[in-house]
Amino acid sequence: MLVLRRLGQALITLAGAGVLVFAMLAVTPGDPARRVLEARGVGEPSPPAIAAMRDELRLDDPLLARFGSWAADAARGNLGTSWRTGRPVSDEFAARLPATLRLTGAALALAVGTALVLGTTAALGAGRWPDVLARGIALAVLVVPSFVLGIVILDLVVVRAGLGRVIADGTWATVFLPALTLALGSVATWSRILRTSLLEAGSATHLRVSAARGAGPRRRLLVHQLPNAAAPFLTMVGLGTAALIGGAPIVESVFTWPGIGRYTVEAINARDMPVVVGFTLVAVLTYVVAGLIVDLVCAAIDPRLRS
Amino acid sequence: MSRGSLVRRLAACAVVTAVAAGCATTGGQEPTPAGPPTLTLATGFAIDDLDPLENGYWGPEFGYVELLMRPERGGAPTPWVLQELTNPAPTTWVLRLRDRVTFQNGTPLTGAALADLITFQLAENPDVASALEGATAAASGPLEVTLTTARPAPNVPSILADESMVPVYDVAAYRAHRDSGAAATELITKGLYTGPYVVDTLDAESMQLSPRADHWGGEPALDDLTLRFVPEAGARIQAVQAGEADIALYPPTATAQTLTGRQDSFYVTGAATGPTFVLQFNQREAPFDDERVRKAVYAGIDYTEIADEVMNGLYAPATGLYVDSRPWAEKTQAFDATRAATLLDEAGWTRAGDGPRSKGGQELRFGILTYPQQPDSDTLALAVQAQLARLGVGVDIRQVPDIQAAVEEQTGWQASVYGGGFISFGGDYLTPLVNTLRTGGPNNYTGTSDPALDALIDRLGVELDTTERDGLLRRIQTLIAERGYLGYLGVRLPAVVAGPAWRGYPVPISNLWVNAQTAPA
Amino acid sequence: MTALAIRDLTVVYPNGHRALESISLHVHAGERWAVVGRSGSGKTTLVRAVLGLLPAGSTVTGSIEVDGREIVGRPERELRALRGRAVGYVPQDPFAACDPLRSVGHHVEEAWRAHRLPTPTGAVVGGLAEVDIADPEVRARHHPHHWSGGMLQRATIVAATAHEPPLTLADEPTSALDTELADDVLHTVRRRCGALLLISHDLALVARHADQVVVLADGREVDRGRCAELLSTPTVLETRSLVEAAVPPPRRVPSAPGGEPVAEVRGVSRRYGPVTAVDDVSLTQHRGEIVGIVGRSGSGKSTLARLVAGLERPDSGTVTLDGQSTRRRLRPGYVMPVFQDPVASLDRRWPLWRTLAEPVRARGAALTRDAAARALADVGLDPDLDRRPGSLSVGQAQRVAIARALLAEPALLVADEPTASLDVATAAAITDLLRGLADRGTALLVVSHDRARLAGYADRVLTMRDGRLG
Amino acid sequence: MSILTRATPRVRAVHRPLWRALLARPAAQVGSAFGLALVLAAVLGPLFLPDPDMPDYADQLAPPSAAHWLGTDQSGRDLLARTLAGARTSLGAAALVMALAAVIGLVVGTLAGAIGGVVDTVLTRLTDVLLGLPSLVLTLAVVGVLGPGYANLVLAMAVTSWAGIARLARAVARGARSRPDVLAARMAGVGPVRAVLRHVVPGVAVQVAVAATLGLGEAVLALGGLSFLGLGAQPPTAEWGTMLAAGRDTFAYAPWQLIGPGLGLVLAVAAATLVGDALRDVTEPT
Repeated sequence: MLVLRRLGQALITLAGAGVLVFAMLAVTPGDPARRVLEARGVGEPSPPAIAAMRDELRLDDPLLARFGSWAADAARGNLGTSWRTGRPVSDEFAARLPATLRLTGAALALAVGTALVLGTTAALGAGRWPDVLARGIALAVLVVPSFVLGIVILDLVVVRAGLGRVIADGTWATVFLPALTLALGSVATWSRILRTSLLEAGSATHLRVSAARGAGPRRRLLVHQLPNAAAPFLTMVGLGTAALIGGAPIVESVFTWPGIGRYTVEAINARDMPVVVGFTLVAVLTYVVAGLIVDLVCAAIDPRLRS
Repeated sequence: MSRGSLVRRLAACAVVTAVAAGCATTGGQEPTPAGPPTLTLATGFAIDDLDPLENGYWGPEFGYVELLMRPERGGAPTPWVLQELTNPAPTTWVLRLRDRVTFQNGTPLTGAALADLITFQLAENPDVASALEGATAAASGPLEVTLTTARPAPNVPSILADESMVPVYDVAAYRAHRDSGAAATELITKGLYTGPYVVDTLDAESMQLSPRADHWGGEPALDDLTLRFVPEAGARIQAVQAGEADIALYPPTATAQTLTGRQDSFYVTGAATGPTFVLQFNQREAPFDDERVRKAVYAGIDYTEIADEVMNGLYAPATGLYVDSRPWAEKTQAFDATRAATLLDEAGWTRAGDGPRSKGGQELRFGILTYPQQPDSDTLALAVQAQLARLGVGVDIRQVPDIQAAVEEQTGWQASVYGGGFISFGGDYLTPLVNTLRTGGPNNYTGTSDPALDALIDRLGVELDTTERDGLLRRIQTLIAERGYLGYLGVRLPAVVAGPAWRGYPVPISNLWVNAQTAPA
Repeated sequence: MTALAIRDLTVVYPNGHRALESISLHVHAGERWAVVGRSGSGKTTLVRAVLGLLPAGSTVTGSIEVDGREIVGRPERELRALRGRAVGYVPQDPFAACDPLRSVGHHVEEAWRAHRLPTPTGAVVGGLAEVDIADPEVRARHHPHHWSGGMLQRATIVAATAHEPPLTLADEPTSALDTELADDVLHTVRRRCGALLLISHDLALVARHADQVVVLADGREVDRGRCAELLSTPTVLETRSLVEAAVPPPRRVPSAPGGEPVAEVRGVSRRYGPVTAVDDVSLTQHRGEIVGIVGRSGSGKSTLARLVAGLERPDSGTVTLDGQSTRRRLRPGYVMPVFQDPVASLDRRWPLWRTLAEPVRARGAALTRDAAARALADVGLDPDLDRRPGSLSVGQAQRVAIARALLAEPALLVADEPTASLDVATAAAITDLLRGLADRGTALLVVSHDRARLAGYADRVLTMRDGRLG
Repeated sequence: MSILTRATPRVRAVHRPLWRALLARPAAQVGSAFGLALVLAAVLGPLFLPDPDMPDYADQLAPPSAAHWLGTDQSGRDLLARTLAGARTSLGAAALVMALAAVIGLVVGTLAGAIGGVVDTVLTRLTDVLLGLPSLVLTLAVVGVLGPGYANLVLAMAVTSWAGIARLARAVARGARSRPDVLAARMAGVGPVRAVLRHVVPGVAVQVAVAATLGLGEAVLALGGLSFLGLGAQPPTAEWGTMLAAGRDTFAYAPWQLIGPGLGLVLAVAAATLVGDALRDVTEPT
């Protein structure tokens, strides 16, 4: 029922993204075969070597067949060969993905936590100083670009104050500063969405009825207001994961975080499309999975969605 | 409890949890180890594995691989793993090995092993094959190998001193490993090399090495050697400032100025082995199909201003294709604004007052290609733009992501700044000349094709007598200057950023950062 | 003991609006009082004052004692202890009063949980059984949207009277439900409460369930007395208008169904997947005739209205208007709609003259400003043509909607619950207006759940149940 | 009416024209003040300041002084002049991106919402895919195909950022089909297209304007981010992202390099967000 329909939509979205992304791969200038050979140290690739590589990469098959085999490989997790290092992209990603997941996970937690605090403070103190203060903070963190913040944090906090490490090793011990920088980017939008939905839920009649029953403000907030306000907020969080993944390359390259974002930045400079396409697929997959999870959580919260 | 206090209580507990989480996940500073001498190097390029063919050239730089000869700043290469290198006849070279040189896996380096190594490299390494075409090597004694070249090859010593040509390794063990189809990561356990340091661990982030007590040259100076792979230059320097690394390699020239007055990091420079940034013109396209325009531009550039003003003394002024330390160096480049002006007038690019020069209604304007991988290329292009503006010559700067692909095209570019010396790491002066300026050379992007120049280069290729060689090289440099085929913008002083303990670090030539004697000053 | 003692209560809202002016009222245990008045007469403020839930910053003078304990000026903590225990509250719309995410059982348990009291075992299931809810054990776990309006209101009453509070406030407990459920719900309320204060705008309904009644107008008490007397011989003007509006006299002279047929519906059916909304309905409508269709929600009456208006095409059968079977060749504006939500039926960005001009321009004619002003005057509105719907009251907006419909010179008006969102007095005025239109020749098809009001102005009233016209 | 509706009777807000209502709000005043200051400075800047691209090697990385209010950069170029030149590049590009995105989004959204059926499903799926793809990666892919350069970057950004607006426009347009005032107009004889155009499109246009203004802030940030990664403006053009990237290596010694572009970005994003927020509050009061 609901889950199946959502799963269907998610698959269509993935397929659509696949087609879009493959089109980009197919259209990029430069001859992949020659670049892969050069990447593997072959100084002047001879025509027969190039022909062999073209065959290995199946570059000469008709477009549709190429897409079919590419999609099949991608489904099995084989993201093709990097034009820069000549090695399979999936191996490169496998080594670095945990670090990125750790970073985006920590950033997601931080962003949701901060957004909850700012959004709730703004909604509860609507119109008064908490509202202005919370929205001011949200605006301040939105306005300062993450890479400027990263540079300043790196120099002041890490080098001058001696807190944290410059060469982040991708473990939980050094995740806080990069995760904070990444999280602040989306806190503003999320706290604003939460504030609006909290205010909307706040004016709902059942809240006044529970007040008339003698319920205190904390019970009204936690038992009734927040759950009702959760759905739009969670949908935004689902959408926001794409922004987090999108922001990862910049933050990872500023904080030398050994994730796939930074690896993609290096690929960007070397115009290594398979890696970029791989990163895109990982990003879309995370976005679709996050969207599914959010839908399931919302359905769990709101029984009306289940029918 | 009113709404207001609920808000305050909620905010307070949130802040407390945030701070606690923050401290827990922000690792403290790495304690700087006092005690015995250790070295942590932050380098920009990751080493994938220890495969001698794929990544052998990193070995000599970081002390876990050695070469047969050692390149020298001014003169010819000196013996390293070899005891002696003699050239009894024009096409025969005798290589005599030091005794007691053993690979880390214990097998000794014998004459037979060396001959087998050279033959294997000639077959597998395309660079060695093209540099020593038709050469053969045979063991002529327990610790001696005779190398026979097809024709006299004066650059054999330089080739044996080049990191990408013949790194010394146990070729039998490597061939066995390769035939077994095992993964390259297992090479760590094979002990293929003879270097003073042994690679213990290697991953995408760092390489850990430890000293080899039984090295033929005696106990190495360091107790521990670590390489950390950090592509971002800024991060490497900050790692040194934060005490996480002792030396940061490949620092951008721009950062030197920012380190003045700091006590936690120093910009340490060494003597240059050769000019680094070439300004090359595409002779197939206007306006550089006209020789006078090329010579005018080379004469119109103020090399001293570039070195002292633009680069704040971190460059040495370019005087020609070689630095003075080379015995045969000729001073072929000099800033002469009037000569440049007269050359341009002769070429028909006349100028009214101090407006732009034009010919037939068309303004004299050309584009220079730069590339992000070398930030100095932008700075130099900008300086050239400003200086040529004084002569009324317009310059447009265009940054391209892949400079190699751009200059390989016959058309579509007029000029480019390109990082590349005119002498190889090993000191080989011949191959760069053949590849870059001889007709049909693989790197001859400028389209230079001059029979007189080709003849001189071919004679140089077989000239073993040094005085004769120097005379030929001088005539080649003068001819290149007269035709305006090639010119250099500046001589970048090799540099590193060192922490307080390594302030006196002697910046080596040819990137050979670590050897058995390297130790904190 | 007096359950409720209000002495000289005056309430002024933060924006300066004087909602209540020196109100006094005593309700003893077991007594049943009603407070009646138009919308804006202050009934709502009175309830909120007794519950101590007035918006922050409103000034309250006088005294309110609930079960002997003073309310006015006491700290929030004290008031919260009273709510639910000393005074019960029954809201208007049961669906809006229940948190959609929680089960009905949770809604009832809230009465105890709000005071951090343990729910006595079996209290919830027992309570629901007492108000004769079938199979309470299972139903309690369901969510509000699975319940019918009447049953849910009974559950809310159980929640309101969980602590057997000495005073119960019932705030228009039946106006959101179908009329025939009203008496049943009020019986449940009376059975479960000590003293009762019933708030309503429907005097007739209240008279059957309360002993005494107070009539409010613009925040002041204008009349008071026993229900029976007030209902039979209303002396005060306000009371008389309320009585007439509440119980419209049945239409005395049914006009003969003269004139040619405006709309003919033959054997029409409409299905939405498995559900048959309209099942083989036939109907003929003549010029100047008001046909009323009554049915509970979900009986298919709205679908029938849309079919006649041509907004939907029937699956089988024919709808012939002005002799043509399909809508396309029909003269534009032959059929015009009147909606339940008047404000939404007007474009909130357009001034009134532009909304009125739209149907005229659609016919190719032009509407002069004074023609527009006359159209507004015809429906009893002051001719301020530049106002926007945002500044109109619900009643005024409905009048503009009708004026717009008339400017298209329709032969037939199709109205779906035209008076549902209006209070009694305004509804009465609109029905008179509609009656006037019919008398001037326009046919009207009106769909509603309020049989009594429809009977007051329709020529024929048909009942629709499960898609069939009875 | 019962306790459950608003306490005070319907507020008779006299409906002021949109922009006067907008300017009455303090947030909008501050936002538009920032915006105006930036635009004026960007336009009038070159009249008073030296040529932003003229290097002065005697004066490299000079701290802020009377001659150079914001100091000079690596090549001795005046940072104030470059920041204002950067303003023209960044703001111009961001405005262009949002304008293109707004137009594409409006058309696609209204079409999907109004027509429904297969067209709606296809367009919605496409919008959903574009929303899922991080804009950085999509932009890169397009730049990879078209090649680097600011024009390609602006085109790539526009192609990837219309999804949000399309989603908004579709929601409003879809609701419109069943809106009573549209039904009344249709029954009065107004054609379907004209009915949607006159009743629905103004509403959609206002909401799209709100989204575009908010999007302007994000576009400036994204352009900065992409240039920071070396994808955007090529040297020597002055652009905030590239200037920040250049300032990164020399930050410790010459922190003032970040003031110009950093402040520029902050002011631009603040102005866009404040005005956007106020515009949204005016059009749909919560």
